[in-house]
Amino acid sequence: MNSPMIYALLGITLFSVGLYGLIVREHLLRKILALNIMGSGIFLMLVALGKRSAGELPDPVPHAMVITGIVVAVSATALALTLMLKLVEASGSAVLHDAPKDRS
Amino acid sequence: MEALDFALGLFDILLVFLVLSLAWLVMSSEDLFRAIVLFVAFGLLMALVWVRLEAPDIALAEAAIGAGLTGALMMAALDRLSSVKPIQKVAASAQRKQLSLSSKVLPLIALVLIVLGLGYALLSLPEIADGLTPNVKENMAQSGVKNPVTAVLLNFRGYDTLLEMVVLLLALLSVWSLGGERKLSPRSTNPILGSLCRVLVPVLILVSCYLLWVGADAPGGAFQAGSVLGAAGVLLLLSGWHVEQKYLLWPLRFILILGSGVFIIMAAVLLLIQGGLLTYPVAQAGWMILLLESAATLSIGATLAALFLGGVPKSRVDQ
Amino acid sequence: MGDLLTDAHWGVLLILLPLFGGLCSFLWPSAVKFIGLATVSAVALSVVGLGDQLLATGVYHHAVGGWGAPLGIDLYADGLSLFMLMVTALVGLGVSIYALDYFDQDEARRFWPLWLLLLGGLNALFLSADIFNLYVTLEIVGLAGVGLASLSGGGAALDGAMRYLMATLLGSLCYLLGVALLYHSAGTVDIPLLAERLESTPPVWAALGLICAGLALKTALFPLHFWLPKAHASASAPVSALLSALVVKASFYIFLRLWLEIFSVRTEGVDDLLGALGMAAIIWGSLQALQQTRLKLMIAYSTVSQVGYLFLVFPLAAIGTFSAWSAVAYLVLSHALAKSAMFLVAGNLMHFGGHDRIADLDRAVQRLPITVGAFALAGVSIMGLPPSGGFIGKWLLLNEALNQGRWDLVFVMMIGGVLAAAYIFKVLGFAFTQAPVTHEPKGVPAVMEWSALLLAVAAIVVGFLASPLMLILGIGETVELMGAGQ
Amino acid sequence: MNWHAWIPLFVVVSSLLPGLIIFGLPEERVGWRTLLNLTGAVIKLLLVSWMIWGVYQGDHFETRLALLPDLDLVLRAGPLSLFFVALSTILWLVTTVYAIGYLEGSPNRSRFFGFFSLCVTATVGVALAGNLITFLLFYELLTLATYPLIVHRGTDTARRAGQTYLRYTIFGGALILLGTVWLYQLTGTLEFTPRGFLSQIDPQHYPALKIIFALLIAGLGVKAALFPLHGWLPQAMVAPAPVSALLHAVAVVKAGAFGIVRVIYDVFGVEFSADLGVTTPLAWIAAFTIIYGSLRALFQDDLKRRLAFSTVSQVSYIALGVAIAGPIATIGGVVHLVHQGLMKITLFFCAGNLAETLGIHKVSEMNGVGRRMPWTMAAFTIGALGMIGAPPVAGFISKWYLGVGALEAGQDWVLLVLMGSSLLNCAYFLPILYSAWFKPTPKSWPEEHHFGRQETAWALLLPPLITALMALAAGLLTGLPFSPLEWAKIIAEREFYQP
Repeated sequence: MNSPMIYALLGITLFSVGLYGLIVREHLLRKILALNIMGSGIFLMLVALGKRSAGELPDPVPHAMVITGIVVAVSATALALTLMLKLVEASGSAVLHDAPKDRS
Repeated sequence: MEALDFALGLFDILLVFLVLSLAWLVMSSEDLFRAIVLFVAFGLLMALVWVRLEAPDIALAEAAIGAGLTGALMMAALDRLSSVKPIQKVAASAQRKQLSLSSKVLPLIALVLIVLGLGYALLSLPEIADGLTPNVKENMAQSGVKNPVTAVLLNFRGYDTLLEMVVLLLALLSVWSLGGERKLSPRSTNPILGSLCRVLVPVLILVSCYLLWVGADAPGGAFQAGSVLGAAGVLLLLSGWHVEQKYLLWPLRFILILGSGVFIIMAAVLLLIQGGLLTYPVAQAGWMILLLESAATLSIGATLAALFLGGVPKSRVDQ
Repeated sequence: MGDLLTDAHWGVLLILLPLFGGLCSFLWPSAVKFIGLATVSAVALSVVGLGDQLLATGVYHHAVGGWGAPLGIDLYADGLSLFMLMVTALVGLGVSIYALDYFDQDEARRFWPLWLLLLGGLNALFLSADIFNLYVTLEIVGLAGVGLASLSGGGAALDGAMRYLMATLLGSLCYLLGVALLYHSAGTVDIPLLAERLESTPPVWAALGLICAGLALKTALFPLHFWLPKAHASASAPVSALLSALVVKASFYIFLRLWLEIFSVRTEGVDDLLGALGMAAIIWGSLQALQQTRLKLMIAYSTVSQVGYLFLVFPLAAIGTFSAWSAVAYLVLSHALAKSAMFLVAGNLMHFGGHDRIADLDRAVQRLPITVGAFALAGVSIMGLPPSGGFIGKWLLLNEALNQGRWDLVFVMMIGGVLAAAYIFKVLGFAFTQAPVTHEPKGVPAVMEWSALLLAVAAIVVGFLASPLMLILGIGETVELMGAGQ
Repeated sequence: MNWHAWIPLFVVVSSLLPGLIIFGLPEERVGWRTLLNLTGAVIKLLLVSWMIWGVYQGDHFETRLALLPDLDLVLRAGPLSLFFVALSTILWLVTTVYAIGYLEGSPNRSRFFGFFSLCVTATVGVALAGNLITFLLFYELLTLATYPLIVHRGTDTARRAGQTYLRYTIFGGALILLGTVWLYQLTGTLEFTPRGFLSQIDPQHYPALKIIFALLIAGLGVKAALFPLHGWLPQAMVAPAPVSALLHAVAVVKAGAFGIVRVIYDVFGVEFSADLGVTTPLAWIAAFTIIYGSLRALFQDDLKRRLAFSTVSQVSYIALGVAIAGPIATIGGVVHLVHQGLMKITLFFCAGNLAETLGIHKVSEMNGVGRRMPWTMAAFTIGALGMIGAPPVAGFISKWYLGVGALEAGQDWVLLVLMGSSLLNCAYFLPILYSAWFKPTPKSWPEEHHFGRQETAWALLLPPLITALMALAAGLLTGLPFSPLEWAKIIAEREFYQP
């Protein structure tokens, strides 16, 4: 096993750990962290596998994809955090409840 | 040479182990503050990983955004969270106790299965694959820049980048739509922050300009430059930067849409002249890309700083 | 002049126009309504232009930047894309007119930029032939959707928007991971090239699973629908209409497109799984809708069940023909029109009575006849009764199911229709009766009543336009070829 | 321009258009509404007369519009369709007049008359449908158009009656849809053809065809109120009287019965269905429904409910006549389509008059009412006698042909059913007639209104008189060229003898 593959495997493991956190942890801030970790995992896999090329340079296309991906991730995170704060202001809880409250 | 390879391999394994444990700790630690600190550390290590993967462009972006800005956003959110609702931590831990064993174990099994399945899928990929490297190489001469990543970002897949700029703007629009107005914080009384700002902000702006300029030939470019600019903006906001209300209306909005606006206009103009969306004339590609990148840098920087503020900015001086 | 019209880059215009309009409306908040309506109308005209062009020349193909796949991104429009663009323009126009009177000035300033950018994202999505580009457009659509869903503020809307954001981000990430796997399997993200190069290998299967799961989550396929009812029910009426009618369909379109072009020949078993989930969605969604006491929640659950119908096509299409695919396109169209009309109606009723409790509609049929009429007409299409677009879609689908002896699908479709009638007439029945507690109703602006009615009437009228619409759908023969190629 | 290709469409549009305009009319524009209604009805009557004359001379009227690439919407005027169209057109005109009088001064009349027109549009569409999918389309439209009429009063009882009505009809519609799609799968066509289009089909499909037949008949049986699918009909009595009249005599129940005739004649073909062995069970069910409906009617004190169960019983004569599968019985069944319509609408008009004028809703309140409202009760008597089957009212003709036809087809048991049913009819109608004419008048009526010198308003009195006279004429003038009986003979001929 070469090092790109190790990092690619790390990538999918991060994805899964994030997914696990997203499902199991209830606090919204934690869920947002989980989504970020999942994203990092995917980026890692995308780039690491691009390093399999025979030439001396890694594939630049995944790099470009990941750079834009990181910027999108931070903007989505900012939106999620703002939404969370507003939700906490309105409902007093940073946890999504399953039992629907009657908000008439 | 072999010793170096061995050392690097060892380093790789250590790094993988560290990144993984940090990610796990971010998810499992009880304290949210701790989790965020660990997440910032995770981001920094990720930057190292990118270096190891010969992706300096990403490493720059990750260091500025993944570790810096995201961390700052999270910290600020946590801060506001506790000021809004101090009891919520209790509520969260009470919730946690109700989690039965099966609701924790089942996802864990699923996690292992996903890792195994995806791992198997990855390992059955061919050992060597060129991806699009040859295509990029072949067309670099016509791209107008020398850095292949910039060529992909702004030329070969420039249309993606146009849309990504829109995503960035959309996130801000949504935040503004949600957050209402937010006054700029009063001038910081913290002398260290103030002096840090006075030194750091000009440096950051310089770095940003450098990254923007060098992006054509070497690692760097609009996204990295914009992130650094955004970081400077965040610092200014923290230290209580005073901006007059009149600059916060039209001029700010103008800067915010500058990146996507110039992109769209450029696309339309090129469509008319060249008959294709974002089809640059080879001779002019260089400066056109620089123009796009400059506009994008300003917008990204302004947007990131505005996202950090979390609402429509309003001057703290009441008119 | 004629050449100019057929040679114009309508497809590119469809993407740039709304994006530009969105930026303008952000820059000049005082003119949002004018900019918004002008942009949406221009987009509708461009769709007509594109349609004219496609009918004359077949498919539209544009290599962005002049590079062409695999290095560059290709834009591509065939009958299916045109069909979706048309649906978007129609619903968009109706909802835009409604929104003119629905929002006050402050809300309008926030609504229009988001909606125009969403429109741009949707158009870009339907025109893309590149799976990574599709990811970016999905992000536009998702974030704009979340922004819109939280527009009305208040605990319920924020709660719904939060669920929606989590679901849509998770869905995007799964999709992106699938894209990454496909890229590294085939060295391209261009759909036609992928179709040539992909083989049945473990990574491709993993990618198929991830992409399907991600898109199913975004499309709210049972049991991944959990986020939808709250998000769609608590948003403001025009937003609910857009989310239910268009945004959900966008991810379904990608599903359909990838299935048609990439995955269809490699999917024994997956199609049956999708069909089974679709059936479960129909039954579960309808039963839930029947139990709701709130109109908007009922309509949202109805979306869950209607999405189920869309997925019935996958088991049928395995040996299917043109008619299976046109059935699903028809269902998408008529559901989009009918469901947007229903949400607008719900908006009118809330405006009118200040609540959406079904049992207290309080003689709405006397006092808001146009609104209730719109609900009834939209309901006809949702139930799949003739004459309506919904009926045509259901007829085609039933035909195909019987043709292949899929009695399970036939059975579920029949049950679904009866259940839909039950929940829709529950509402209509209470619209005739007097509520125990009456109060002073508020007048509803005529524009809001009529735009809802127009959309509902459109859902009926498309029931008579099957022949021309199928002609459009057949452009490029993507759909037909896939049917014949099996 | 080829007029023949458009007239069937115009017939449908002639009530659709006024209906749609009426929806938009403000409540107080009574004059305009009346004008639109009557103009539409008269134009429709003229167009239908034109078609009848044309078809009599062998002309061909057909409108064909593409619905799906390989499936058309077809409106075609044949003898059977015209038979039903003529009935609904004439009775619509009469009922409209009646409804104008009945609803005078009550709220939401624009809505009422709008849906009233839609209802007739759907009925005419059902009658003219040239293939099964067109039939289905208008059949469902009829369900939708009648629902608002049933819940028109907006009370909770009305709403529940509406729900019950829908529960039955939507379910029935689903069955027909399933049968239609399945049939289309097997044959690739849905075009109504005299003597059916299935006789050439591969025998391996016979079991499937039996199920399809059951699906279609069950779906149609809901509206035709075949036992055990009749439950909605008595409940739907909460609707205003003109609606009940329309439901029972013209629109809903008749559409179901007409559909049964259509399916047996023009989809399966009488001979083929007899060969398939599906008509005998239908005949048994129809016979059972006849007896069952009469028995239930016997125990109703509410006048409209008694009439409703009477409808359950009477409409099954049509199904019975067709299911006996002989030419003469067929004449009896088909002609009853019109005869029952004329008689039953008279009875409902009269019941409405009693309720409006004197507040009478129950049979037990009808003592001596014949002296207070002689004209109304005269019409009622003609209708009731017709139902019993007493000559010379039209009902006698139906029963005569049914009986003779049954004997001819060797189904003697039908005679017992007819006799039993007639006896039961006597048992629930004659006491009404007796108490109305011969029992003393009570001191006061439950809720009396006065309308000048007449016993009730003109608009309420004329319609029952006209329909009663028509019922009499249909029984007396059977030999005239355009009498219902003659027309039914043409239909039967077309079905039974090769041209």
